[in-house]
Amino acid sequence: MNGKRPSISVPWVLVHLLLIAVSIVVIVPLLYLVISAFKTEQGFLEHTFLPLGEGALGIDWSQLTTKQLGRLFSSEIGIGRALVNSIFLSATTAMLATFICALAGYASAALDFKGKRAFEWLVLAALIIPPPLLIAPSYQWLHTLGLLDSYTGLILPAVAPAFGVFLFRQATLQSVPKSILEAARIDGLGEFGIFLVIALPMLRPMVGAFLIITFLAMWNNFIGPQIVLQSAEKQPLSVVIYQTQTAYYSDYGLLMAGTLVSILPVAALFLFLQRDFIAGLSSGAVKG
Amino acid sequence: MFQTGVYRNAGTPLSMDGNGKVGQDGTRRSSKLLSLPLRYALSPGVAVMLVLSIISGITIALMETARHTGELTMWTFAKPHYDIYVPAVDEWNNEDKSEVDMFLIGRQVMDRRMLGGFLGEVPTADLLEAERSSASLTFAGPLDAVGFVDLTESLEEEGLLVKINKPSLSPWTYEGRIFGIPHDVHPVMLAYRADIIEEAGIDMQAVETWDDLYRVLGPLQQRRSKGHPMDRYVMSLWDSESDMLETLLLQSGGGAFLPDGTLAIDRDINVQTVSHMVSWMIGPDRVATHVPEFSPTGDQLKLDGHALCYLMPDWMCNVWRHNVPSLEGKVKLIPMPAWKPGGTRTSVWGGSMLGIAKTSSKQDEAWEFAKHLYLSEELALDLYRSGDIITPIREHWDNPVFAEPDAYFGGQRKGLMYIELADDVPNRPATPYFKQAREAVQNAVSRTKQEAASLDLYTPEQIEPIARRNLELAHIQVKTIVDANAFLREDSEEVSP
Amino acid sequence: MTAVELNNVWKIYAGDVAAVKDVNLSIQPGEFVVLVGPSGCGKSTTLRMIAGLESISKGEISIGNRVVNDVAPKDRDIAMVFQNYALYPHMTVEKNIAFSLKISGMPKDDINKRVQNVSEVLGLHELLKRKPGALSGGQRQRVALGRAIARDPKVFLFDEPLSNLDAKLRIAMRTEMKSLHQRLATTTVYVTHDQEEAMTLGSRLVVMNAGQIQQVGTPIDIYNYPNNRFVAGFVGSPAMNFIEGKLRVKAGETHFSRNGLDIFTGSVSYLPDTESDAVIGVRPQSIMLVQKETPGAIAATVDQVEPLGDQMDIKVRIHDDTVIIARVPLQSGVDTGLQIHIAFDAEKVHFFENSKVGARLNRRS
Amino acid sequence: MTKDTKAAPYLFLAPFLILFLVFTLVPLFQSVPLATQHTFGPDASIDVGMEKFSRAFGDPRFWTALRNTLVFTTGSVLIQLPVALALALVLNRKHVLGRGIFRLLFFSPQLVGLVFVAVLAMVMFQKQKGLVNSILAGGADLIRGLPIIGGWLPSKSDILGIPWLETLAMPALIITALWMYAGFNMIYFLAALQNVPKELEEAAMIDGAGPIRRFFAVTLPSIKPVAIFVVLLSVIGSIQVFELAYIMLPEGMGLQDSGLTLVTYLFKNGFEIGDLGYATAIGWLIAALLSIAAITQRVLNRSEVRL
Repeated sequence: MNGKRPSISVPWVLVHLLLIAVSIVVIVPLLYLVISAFKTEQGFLEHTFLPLGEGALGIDWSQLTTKQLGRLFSSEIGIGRALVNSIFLSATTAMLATFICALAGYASAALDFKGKRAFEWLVLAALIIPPPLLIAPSYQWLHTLGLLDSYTGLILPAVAPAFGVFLFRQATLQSVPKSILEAARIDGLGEFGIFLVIALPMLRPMVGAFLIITFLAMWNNFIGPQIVLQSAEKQPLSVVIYQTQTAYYSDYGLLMAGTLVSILPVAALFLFLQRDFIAGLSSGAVKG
Repeated sequence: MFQTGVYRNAGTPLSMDGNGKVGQDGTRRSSKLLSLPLRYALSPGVAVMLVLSIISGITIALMETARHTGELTMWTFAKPHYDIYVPAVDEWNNEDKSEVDMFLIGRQVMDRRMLGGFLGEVPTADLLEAERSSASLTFAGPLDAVGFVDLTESLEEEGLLVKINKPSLSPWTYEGRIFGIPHDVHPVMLAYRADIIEEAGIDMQAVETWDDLYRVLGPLQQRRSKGHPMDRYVMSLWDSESDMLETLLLQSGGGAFLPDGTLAIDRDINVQTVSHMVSWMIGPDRVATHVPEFSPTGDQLKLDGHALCYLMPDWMCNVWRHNVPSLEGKVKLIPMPAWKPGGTRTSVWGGSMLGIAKTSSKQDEAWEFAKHLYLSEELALDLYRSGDIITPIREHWDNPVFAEPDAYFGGQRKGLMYIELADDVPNRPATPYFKQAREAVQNAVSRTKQEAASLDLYTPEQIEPIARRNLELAHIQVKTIVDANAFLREDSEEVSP
Repeated sequence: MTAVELNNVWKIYAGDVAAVKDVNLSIQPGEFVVLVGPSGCGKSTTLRMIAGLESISKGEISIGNRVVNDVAPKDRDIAMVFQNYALYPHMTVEKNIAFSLKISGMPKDDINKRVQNVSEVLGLHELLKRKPGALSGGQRQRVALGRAIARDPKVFLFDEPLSNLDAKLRIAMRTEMKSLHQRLATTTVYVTHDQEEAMTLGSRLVVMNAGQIQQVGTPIDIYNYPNNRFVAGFVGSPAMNFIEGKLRVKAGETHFSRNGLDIFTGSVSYLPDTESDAVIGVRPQSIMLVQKETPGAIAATVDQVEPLGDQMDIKVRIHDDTVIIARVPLQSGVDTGLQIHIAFDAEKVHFFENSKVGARLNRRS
Repeated sequence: MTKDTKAAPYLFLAPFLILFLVFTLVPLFQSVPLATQHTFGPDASIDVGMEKFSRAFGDPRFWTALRNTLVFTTGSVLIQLPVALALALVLNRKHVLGRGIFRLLFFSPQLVGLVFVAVLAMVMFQKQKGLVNSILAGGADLIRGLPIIGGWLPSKSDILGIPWLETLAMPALIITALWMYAGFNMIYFLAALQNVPKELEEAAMIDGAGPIRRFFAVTLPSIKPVAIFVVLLSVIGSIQVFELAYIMLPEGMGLQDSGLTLVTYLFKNGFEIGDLGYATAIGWLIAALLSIAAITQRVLNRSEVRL
């Protein structure tokens, strides 16, 4: 607060009531998810929301259980391995994609070379290729390359998104003055050193945003692992949760517990990188 | 004249010629990248990703090496099956034969992965327990593209063909070749809430046809209060439950395909059956309601007695036993009411097979295990005891276990009752279009129901023209797909990609 | 030995646009040379070619008698200060200064000593642990300077280093840079568009226009004897007045008239006999207020008066509405609308050809 | 300029270019011949010419999928974006308490991720015991006693039995997408609103324009480029809706194909039946649809948006 007291008026109250109402609509499903994750199959049926009964705050806490969470990690469902798979796929993809796109985006904005215009056109043209068109031919092509059922087949196609190059190109134009690069050149850095030590730190908001964007994209990638991966133990959370849904259809408590486990790491990561993310997203949108 | 006054006291060795300055000769260049202050490149985000990637990568590598891999892998799609097989698999593994790893995989996922494996030549399991709709998918290409090993000869050589209940083989027999060992017979009976019905003094043994059923039980339909719809109906049947629709169509002698596999959605018997079914589901005097299967909601409705009668294939007994245990003793079975007096009193719902993947490198071991799992008497009994499923191997049917009274079903000798119906189970041809046809029929029923309801047409006779039109549309729709399959055209010629 | 030498240097961009045309320049060790000219004249490009940031299309550049055409910037033994300072925003002041030393693999202790020395010289001690974002413009400028000094280069290159500062600070920094140069005596090439800055700083000026060198010389030299009309107009403030007219020189007697009116009559040294179209150039400072009777007096009407402390600039109109600016003492009592008379200081008039180049006519001694 | 400086840009572009060539351009070029084949998996194929396209045009399910997709797109854009803009406008006001918290909160559904939102929605939209119907029924009970409206309300068991996932798939999908994306799009609008020059608003205020006038005369034109960008993103994203429908609805499409979308249909044909040719043909038709959307926005916005 900057010391200025907000003037409390009728519209002011209405606006806050509206915001609180929207917040409730947003929160209730999330709460529902969390509560359901601690319910048994039977408990889920008996209580729509929290199990009311005797106990603190009028809630029968004894009806809630961590049994479902335990089951998830047992060998029966093996969500532990899926969690590790998801982390590996997402973190690796995010890092590689950010590095590759930053490198190319930076080069196309800050360096002079023959074919620069052609490259810019290529990137713009690539932006309009619709992903659904590539699903079937990519599958066939990965089969030809022998990359089906491998992490490589899932990661490599995901680490060179044209829009990433575009974003980093814009960010470089916007926040990396040429003279700093020249100063670094005179200071004795090689071109790659300049990129790593000078340009990347200056692109930090976009790096943070793009890491999150690509991390989330892989974490929530469903169609990719569905068609590329085959072995049960290689599957990431998205597929394993879906698989749980189709195999344990009636156990909603279990399903919600799995969903909870799947979204917590992402939420933690996001909160950690939140500032960068919003900054990067905003700059991308406004300059887009 | 070239002064470096500032540094007079710095003690820095500075040469004057400009070429030999510290670090500017090529010799140091190779180590230059490493001497860079790389921490500037490591923003928190990058550092976190790096750490996550490395740790998870190492964990995966460790898990991979530590992972116990059996010699044979098997996929199944149904939780109950999985639970039944666990002890059997453990026992088999303990006996130091080939080791088996079993995985439970959801049906949709399994469909995708099975097909992906067969077509993309990536590994699937050695053994796949496939449901009908899944197995049918593999028949859509040329015969030699079917991903399952052709078991016809093996079954014949070992004299198994004669031992297996005939109708159980039909869904896995494509172009005369058998691609899987049947798991079951899956006859269907009618389960009813004995507690409610008997209390009302009604004798279900008197029910022979569907019309009888509704006439006898109709008075038990209930309304909680005026102006509200009823909360008790005679029958659990709904257009969203495609399996129920198919079960009833097959019972009436209809179905989407003729025995030779020809598509015949629009035949008369289907039109009549659909008209009747729809008439049960709509109107002020409707007798059917929706109690979804495999759903907690549905289970609650079963407890509430929302519907009095349910189609009950043998395996479903087990689902009830586990999901609605409190109904023990309150449910009883009779053969399904017939469509006409003297008509068939059973049908078939579901069915799976155990197939061996062509990509398997251990087909012989797989065959041994498959026989053990599916054909041994021991397993057959386990299948019944813990899964309520009747084995398709006729010679085991004499076992006294099938004659044991079942407390859940009011002490009825349920096993014998199902076995008695096994011969009457309808044949179902194997076809690649099973899924599409089932969806099309369901949509036709659903549309018929909607249109009839909106026109206030409630009797089978009134509904018939609507049903016919919708079934004809469904027929054309699936026919288009059949015709689009270039592999099955006479003049088709394969090209390599 | 020369510190920097440019031989027939060209910069030609794609599409045959020549930004720098055939530049020849030789800079002696310890010199403070200022490249000055309007924006787009090629001065920055020239500097950047010396730095190695632009490739050289034609010609040769040597630094310390070594041809550096194909030498990477870092190996040219130069340091450069940029207009926007180009400090690394993610490094502290200390790290910024030490960066190039670190890259070159200098031992840590030596680096620290140098940073200490530099910060002592420039008074940066308080700022060492801060990041550039937390500094004022002047402080950043100082850090940029420090970074360049720390490298102890053979040549300093400055690319308009003061133009982002406010006027007061700019003048203060000028003095500081001058004294710094006197202490370090390092060869310096300095680019600016501000002629005043150029005059105060440079031991030698290189005036450029349209990619070409117009004149090289000491500030005094250039001020007093501009080579051509461009240099004359560019150097000095307020700008020199130019009046086109007819010039007749005969037997040491110079006569310049415009539209029938005598503008200047007198004797101008080193002006060859001629009779041609020409341009007379007079600095406002060389115009005197005179009495009507004074020989060579021109009648003029005062249009505008701009007081500047003890002096004032006046804008006057002569008979054919030609406008002339003059700088006169404040006490002269001139005011708008008054009729006055002016005359040009014969020693300080310049004559140029009335041509595109406008070469100087009155040769210097 | 030395040799390694000249090579550097190409070395920097190389990783991207190589991966882009191998994993985007090659499949893109392969999609042309593939659309003219009937296949059973990646290995077995037969040339059928343009048959797959003619089949799509005569395929009622394709048209159903197209219609559903367009309904979803329209519903998403027309409902979601105004909500997002409204939230942004409210949160952009200086005197609102806890702006940061509200912003994070409204954004939070995005973190759950599509797949997991779909699973959650599947559970919430269940008949009888699902949270949505329970709340609706509870709400109906509360106002049942009111005159006039109370009498028109459907019965409790009817409300509990609303078949969201079976035949009301489209409303269910649109509601779920609203919940998930409104906060996300709000961030774009907020960023745009923060860039609206304060002086413009103040000038309009001095000119005596009321809040509504100010919004249409000053705010909306100022954020128009971003608004058009967001609309385009939403349209493109909605046309490609897949995971939400596929995971949420029974059999991935609900009853009577009520929730069958174009990409679901593509996926089912390609990977549940094995006809990659038909899948690719549908892919091309989706591409055509997307380019129509892109061209429309270009025409609408000739001068403002530079990519």
